[in-house]
Amino acid sequence: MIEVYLFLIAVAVILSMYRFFRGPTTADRIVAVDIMTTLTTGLMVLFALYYRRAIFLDVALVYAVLAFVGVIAFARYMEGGL
Amino acid sequence: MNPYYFASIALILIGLYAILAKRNVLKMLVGLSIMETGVNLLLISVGYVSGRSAPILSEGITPDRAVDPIPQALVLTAIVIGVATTAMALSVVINLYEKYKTLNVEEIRRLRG
Amino acid sequence: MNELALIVFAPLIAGALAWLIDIKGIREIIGVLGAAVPLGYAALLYQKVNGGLSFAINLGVFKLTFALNALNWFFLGIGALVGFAAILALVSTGRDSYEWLFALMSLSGVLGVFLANDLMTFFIFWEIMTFASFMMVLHYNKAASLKYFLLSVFGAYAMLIALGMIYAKLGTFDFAQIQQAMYKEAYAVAFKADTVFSKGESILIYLLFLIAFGVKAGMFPLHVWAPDAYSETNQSYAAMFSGVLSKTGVYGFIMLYLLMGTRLAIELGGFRSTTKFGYIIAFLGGLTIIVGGLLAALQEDIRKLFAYSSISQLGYILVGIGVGTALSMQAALFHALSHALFKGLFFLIVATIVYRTGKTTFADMGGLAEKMPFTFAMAFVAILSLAGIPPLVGFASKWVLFEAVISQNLPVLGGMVFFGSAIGFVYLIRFTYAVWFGQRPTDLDNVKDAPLSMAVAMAILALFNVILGIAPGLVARELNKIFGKEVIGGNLYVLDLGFGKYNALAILIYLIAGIVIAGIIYFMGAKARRVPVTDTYQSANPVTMDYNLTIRRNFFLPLKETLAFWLRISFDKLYHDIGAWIEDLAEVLRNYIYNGSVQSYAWYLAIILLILALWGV
Amino acid sequence: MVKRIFAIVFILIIGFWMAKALDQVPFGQDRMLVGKYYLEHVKEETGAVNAVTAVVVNYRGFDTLGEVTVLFIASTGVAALLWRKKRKRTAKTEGSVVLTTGARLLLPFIMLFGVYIFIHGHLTPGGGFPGGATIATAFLFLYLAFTVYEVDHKIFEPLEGLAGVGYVTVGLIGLAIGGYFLFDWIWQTWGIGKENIGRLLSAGFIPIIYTLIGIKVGTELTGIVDNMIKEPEEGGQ
Amino acid sequence: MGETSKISRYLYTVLILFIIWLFLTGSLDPQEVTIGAIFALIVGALTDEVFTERGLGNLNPKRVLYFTAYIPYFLWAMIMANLDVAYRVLHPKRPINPGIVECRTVLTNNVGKLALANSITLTPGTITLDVKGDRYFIHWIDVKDKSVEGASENITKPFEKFLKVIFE
Amino acid sequence: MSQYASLLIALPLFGAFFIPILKRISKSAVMPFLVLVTLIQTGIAAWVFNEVYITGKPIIIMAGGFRPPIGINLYIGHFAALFVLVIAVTSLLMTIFSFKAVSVEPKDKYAMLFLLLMLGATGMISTGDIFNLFVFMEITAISAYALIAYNKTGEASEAALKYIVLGGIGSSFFLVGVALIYGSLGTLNMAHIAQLAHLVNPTVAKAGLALLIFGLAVEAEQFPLNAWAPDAYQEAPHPVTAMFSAFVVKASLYAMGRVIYILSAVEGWSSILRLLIILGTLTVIIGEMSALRQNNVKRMFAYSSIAQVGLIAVGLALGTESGVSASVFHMFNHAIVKALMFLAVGYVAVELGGTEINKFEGLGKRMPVTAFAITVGAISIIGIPLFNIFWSKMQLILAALNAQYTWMVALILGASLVEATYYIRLIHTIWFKGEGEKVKESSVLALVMLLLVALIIVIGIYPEPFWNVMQKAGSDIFNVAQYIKNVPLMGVSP
Amino acid sequence: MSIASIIGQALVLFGTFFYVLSSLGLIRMPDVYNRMQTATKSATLGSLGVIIGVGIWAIGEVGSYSWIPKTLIVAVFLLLTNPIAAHALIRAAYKSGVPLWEGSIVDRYKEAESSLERVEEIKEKLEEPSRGVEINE
Ligand code: NA
Ligand code: NA
Repeated sequence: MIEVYLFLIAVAVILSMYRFFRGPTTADRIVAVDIMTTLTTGLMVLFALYYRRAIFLDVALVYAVLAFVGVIAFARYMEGGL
Repeated sequence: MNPYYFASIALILIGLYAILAKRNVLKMLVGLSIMETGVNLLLISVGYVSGRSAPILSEGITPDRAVDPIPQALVLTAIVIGVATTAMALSVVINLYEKYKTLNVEEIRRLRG
Repeated sequence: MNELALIVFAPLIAGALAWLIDIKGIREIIGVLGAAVPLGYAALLYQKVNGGLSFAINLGVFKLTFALNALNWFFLGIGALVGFAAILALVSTGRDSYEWLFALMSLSGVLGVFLANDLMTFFIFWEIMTFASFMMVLHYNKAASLKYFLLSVFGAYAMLIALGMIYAKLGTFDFAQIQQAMYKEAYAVAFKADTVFSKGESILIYLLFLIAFGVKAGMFPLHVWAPDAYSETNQSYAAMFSGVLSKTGVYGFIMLYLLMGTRLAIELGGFRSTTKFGYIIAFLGGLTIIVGGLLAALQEDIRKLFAYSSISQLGYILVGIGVGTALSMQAALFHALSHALFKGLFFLIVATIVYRTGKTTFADMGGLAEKMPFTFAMAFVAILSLAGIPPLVGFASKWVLFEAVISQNLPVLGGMVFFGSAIGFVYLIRFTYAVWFGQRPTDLDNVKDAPLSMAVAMAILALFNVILGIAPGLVARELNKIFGKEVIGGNLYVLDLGFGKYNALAILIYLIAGIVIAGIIYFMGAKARRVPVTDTYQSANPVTMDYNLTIRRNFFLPLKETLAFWLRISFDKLYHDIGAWIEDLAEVLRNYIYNGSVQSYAWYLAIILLILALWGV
Repeated sequence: MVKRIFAIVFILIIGFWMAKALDQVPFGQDRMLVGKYYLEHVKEETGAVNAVTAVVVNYRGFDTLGEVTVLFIASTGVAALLWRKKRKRTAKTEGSVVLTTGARLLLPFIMLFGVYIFIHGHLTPGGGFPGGATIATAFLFLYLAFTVYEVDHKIFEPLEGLAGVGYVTVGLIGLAIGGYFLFDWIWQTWGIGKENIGRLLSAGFIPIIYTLIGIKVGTELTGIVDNMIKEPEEGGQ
Repeated sequence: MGETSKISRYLYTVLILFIIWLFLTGSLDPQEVTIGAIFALIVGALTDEVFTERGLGNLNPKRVLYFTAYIPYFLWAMIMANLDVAYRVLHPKRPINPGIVECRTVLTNNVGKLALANSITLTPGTITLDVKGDRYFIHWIDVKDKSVEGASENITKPFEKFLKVIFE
Repeated sequence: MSQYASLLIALPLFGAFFIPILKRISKSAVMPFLVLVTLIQTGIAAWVFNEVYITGKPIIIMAGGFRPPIGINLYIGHFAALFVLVIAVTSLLMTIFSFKAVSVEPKDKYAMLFLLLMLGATGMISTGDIFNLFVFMEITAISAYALIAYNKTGEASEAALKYIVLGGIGSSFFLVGVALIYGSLGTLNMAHIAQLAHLVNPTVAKAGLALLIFGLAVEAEQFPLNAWAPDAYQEAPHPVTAMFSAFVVKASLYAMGRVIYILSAVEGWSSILRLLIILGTLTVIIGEMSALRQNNVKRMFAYSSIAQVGLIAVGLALGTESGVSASVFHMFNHAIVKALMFLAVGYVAVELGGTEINKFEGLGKRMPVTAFAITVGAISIIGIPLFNIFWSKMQLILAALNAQYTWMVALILGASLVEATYYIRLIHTIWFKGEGEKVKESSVLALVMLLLVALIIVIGIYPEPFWNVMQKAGSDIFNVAQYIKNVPLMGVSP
Repeated sequence: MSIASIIGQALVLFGTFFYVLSSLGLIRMPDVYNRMQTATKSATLGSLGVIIGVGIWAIGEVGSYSWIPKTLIVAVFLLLTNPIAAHALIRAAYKSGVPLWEGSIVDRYKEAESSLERVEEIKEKLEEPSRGVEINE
């Protein structure tokens, strides 16, 4: 059953990728990235369950932290705040 | 061709293409990073053993159910080295831009001959 | 200490001492002593020539080995004698301790080359000699020294390759062992057995040695450094430079014959009555005679004249070596001796003239016979000897050489040698008249004759010119000793080649008359110089120097014009052009390759990857 | 255009070549040799559960020391290259109160995450480098939110050095006690934590080294960010 | 709030960090707890000044109570918001009526403002675009009232009653 | 006791990490500290050298006490022992030079990078693990990037950028090579790889070896992968340039040699050698030609250095023990000479403000000791007997002939002829052109230069003991069977 | 199948739905502001569902309660950071000049910004009369 959820989330990631490539503005792309990272975090957590390894949750956590700060960096760069 | 190998070779080649074809120095450096990523993926792929899990021997994972830990250790190192290279490259480019006021690789050629 | 070591190192040590002490007077004494030691020992060792005298210094990687035999004693004698004379003359003309150091160092180098018993020692002393002589030229003229240096390096490297090839195959530098191995090789070639050196390799070694020795001997077309280097240095030193240093090249060719002559002869086959490889040397020697002779005739500077003359004379020796018969070899050795004697003498004469007048061009000279009678007398001997007029040593050697070439039925070479003699007369006449006779420029009125040291030096060489001219049998005896058989027969005064005879004593008697005639010429010349140059009138106008077409100035203008086309083909210029062209090419290439764009450089990497890929796929 | 076509042709050929070679290294096969040894002996020899960590810190300690060095070089190099007499941040707009407050609230949490990651390196997929990077992220967040924020170089640089010196010293203690540089004297000589495998206080000096690396990486990455984000003031060349 | 003692702030920070540590490790192993306490003390010392202004004052029972009550309220709002999103996204006509409006808040505390902004962002049809003093600029997907008062009534008011207690 | 040789790695690291702390205490103590560290390093290196050459056995440092191939080992054999010493001594001399030559701030960072450059090269020549080699290579390269750009001029940044891009490509493909070899054998230890080399799939081996050599050749400045080098040499601070030429490139060359010979059992090996010979030959030719009409003397020396590097590579690729030994000898001699020459040319730049050829007019009168040093160095490089390089060129020639590469002799001598042309031209400019005021030369630097000159001449006159050492060092690289035997591999087998 | 598994799985299903919804919103909405409106909210809620769902599911599936605290941490982290990120992004989008969708009916922010600028201008003029001229240019 988990495979189905994994698949669906993967589909969602791919759909967001459409916005990433399509744009049209930089802001659109970064929003797409932001959403993709959120989805990916969920995907990773789900993978942890799939492999039955709690240690992968740490990976998801670090990923969430780095992705969040990364998005903030993009945002601040875009508004000229750096 | 295995998709992981394919992806890593593709990344390496895309990176190489960027270095060969892009005029902007920053894009060339991005190419370099992409290349490094490809290499890292390749290393990891080489160490993968089908049907096995991360080489962390907890939660019921025994040695015969774990993948090769060496490439993962290597990649850790390689990533850090890549980061370091990128950091150096960027600060070099900052200085370069300050002096030359350009990032066009064709204009960064005062040293020649 | 071993005599050989003393011979080789005495000049070097003396030079170093002279340089260190650097007190005028003392350094000259030390220097002359240093040059006297080899001469003295060379004389002493005459008895021990075949006594197997040898000496070795262990330098770690290589051993320096020396040994004495009849052949190198002969060259040792030439070197020590002319070297001593040149050093003696240096007492007057030497400018500073620098010159003492390097002149003596080069003498050490020469003697080391002659006495070396293995290729490595040979090479090392060859380089010491080259370096020292380079420093001597550098002291006077940088451009000349640069040209000399580059060609020397070229030659040295050629030798080095040959050395390396031999060592790599045979594992030894020892002459005797190499000779033995090469004999075996020759047999192997003859019997179509496996050889250590392939045909190509032996030819390569031959060509490399040809270049190496050819440069030093001033062989056409590698001669371009010589005229400048011989003329642009201390003229006393030039006596040794031209008289002795060039002989190391000759010695080298002889060594080449000894080491691998048989091998090359069998491998390459013959040409007419000689060997192919020998004929190449001889032919190049012949060209050297002609080119050197012609250019000598066209010079306006006495130093240059003798420099070219020297080149021309070396050509004779090469012809002799190249023809390759025992007789022609002996002739070559003989002429090597005579050339050292008379050309050494000539350069000392030039040194004296330059030293006393401070001038070097014909245009500035004339009528010196009266002011410098002793020097003129010496010049007289030298001129006769070079021109090949009996009974001086120059005649004896040239005569043997003529006979040797002609007897081998080699018409082209014969023609070249003959032409060389003719052109020799031409430039000698010029020297004789332009310097010694004719009108003397007024500023030379107070010129003094040679200083003592130079006079002694000249006298020594002149004496040998005369003695060995009258008694050529002395030399013939030594040469026969080298070859271990009687090639040139006769007695002390008579040379008997079997198909021709030369009696020096008889000729001497005929020539008493000749000397009388010379005396008359001298007095005539002395008379003629009473009128100052500017007192000549033409159409009632004083003749300016520009129009004064005398023997002293552009005397051979018609000849020059005839040869205009050929003179334009200057090898000197050719090398220069090639050099410039290479440099231009290099610059273009460099700017093209290192074009500054990092992207291009990345492409280079990609290209290499592509090559690897194509090679791997 | 020609350049691009050439580039594509080139990389295709090169790619084909690499693919052909990789074809002989079939994916997913167990080809472990040394790796197998590690998996089988990692617990008894190093006390670590995470074999990668054991490889990184123990078996291939030289690599890791080198890796630390590389990052140190980068941080030093960036500081050297961007060094000017006077440098200042030139950011124009500060983040809104949402961002600034968010940064203040999250700072301790993210730091604690970092600590958690490096201290558990021998148990979970983590270690000094990701831990340090997470800590640096906390500081990066401050840089992103506040226009005036900058780290105290007086503390950061010596701390960075101190952590490095500490690492080398730990290695040298191994040399003194166990006879080998980077010898895990805590595990192999003292045998501390042998009964604890799989719990926090085990795996010999791995937690110590990872703590040092975490501090070092955190300070270094922060330093790199700090250097990159500042620009020279007028006349401050 | 400057009068809040340093110790209070420190202890509060350490406490929160320690709790988070427990959650992170998900274990009550004494080793984990000990090390967690140590690092909570260290990290707390480094960060307490930026982390909190009020220190232990935050643990006032009333505030905790309101905070606890706020959670289900907020979650509910969030689910509603998402259903609203689902309606707008999945509706073939894409029914939207967007614009940027301005609201005022009575909150003065920064953390309160953050909580308000986040709440707004996660609830129906609104995202906080910027906060300037007490003025919130909000992108509203379906603008119902352009006036400041009207918008405030719609957007900020519902949360303020909780947040005011929790953070003021 | 021999494990204390690991101080060769630990000390520079400790020193570099300690500098930020030291800087807080006293900023002016940083440069003297640098001298101190390199001095101690020299002492350790001397001890190691002595130990290895007296016992005749390599020192195997086992990090963490794990036996290879389980742990990474450092292999300080005859080659490494020798070059560790060369590196330490050169670094020591260059620290002294740095006092004079480095004026740009921040000097504490310079000192750190300096130590780490030294460390990187030391690691490269002593490691016994192919991935660890990559790590040390990157340590060397990245500190080199920083040092090249250290002067913060546009040109310096440009030079560094070029090196970064090319070095980055090189190291990426090197890693691909590592991945291939590892994927095929499952081990990274060099001795273990050598032991198992015959088991590698030929296709993989060919590509892997090619990629490894490709990556290393970028660092080892083989044409046309060396395009970064002239710029980098020109723009780096002078002591750093000297270090590049003296040992950084040598470390890469060594690595290339080591990798080649440990994989000598794989298929396609000889064609890689042939390729390397071609590259090396081109390196020599292009290097010499580029130096020929070069107006910037430092750049001229750089090209000259590249050409020598080409010769060394050719020697390594001959595939014979004598070739490798000759190469090592040439590395050693060239290290001494180029350290001297870059020191001298750098000193000229410091005193006279540039390295364009016109600055050298009248140098013989202005800075006689420096001029003398340059002259001796030039004469040595040309290959005049009684100077050190003569002997190594000689050995290279002999080796080439032994290996049936007769034409290579012409290459070496032709190169020497070109060298003679441009160096004599330089000497001419120095001694016979122009005039100028006399500059007071630093007595310490004069001493350093004369020391190196003396070394050049001592080797030139008495090469035997040095040649003996070089033969041992060369054999260390060439003799793989012995290498495998020397490394105490534990029984991990497929 | 245990109760925990059922609840967990239901939550995951719930989350997955909103995940897909957020990606659809990202595609369908007309401008970046509206995309953010829809995508952020559902992605956050989706995360809560999926991640906490996994925590609960694991009780049944793996038999371990230790998943719960960790998943909670991840979920809370996302709950806290996603709106901050969205806020930073929308502000950045606006400030970098991404226009509102043409169907937008009001822009208070623009009005406020321009009036704010005017205020600042006047303030500076008053403080530094000499520099006021420059500003006018
Ligand atoms: Na996110
Ligand atoms: Na988010």
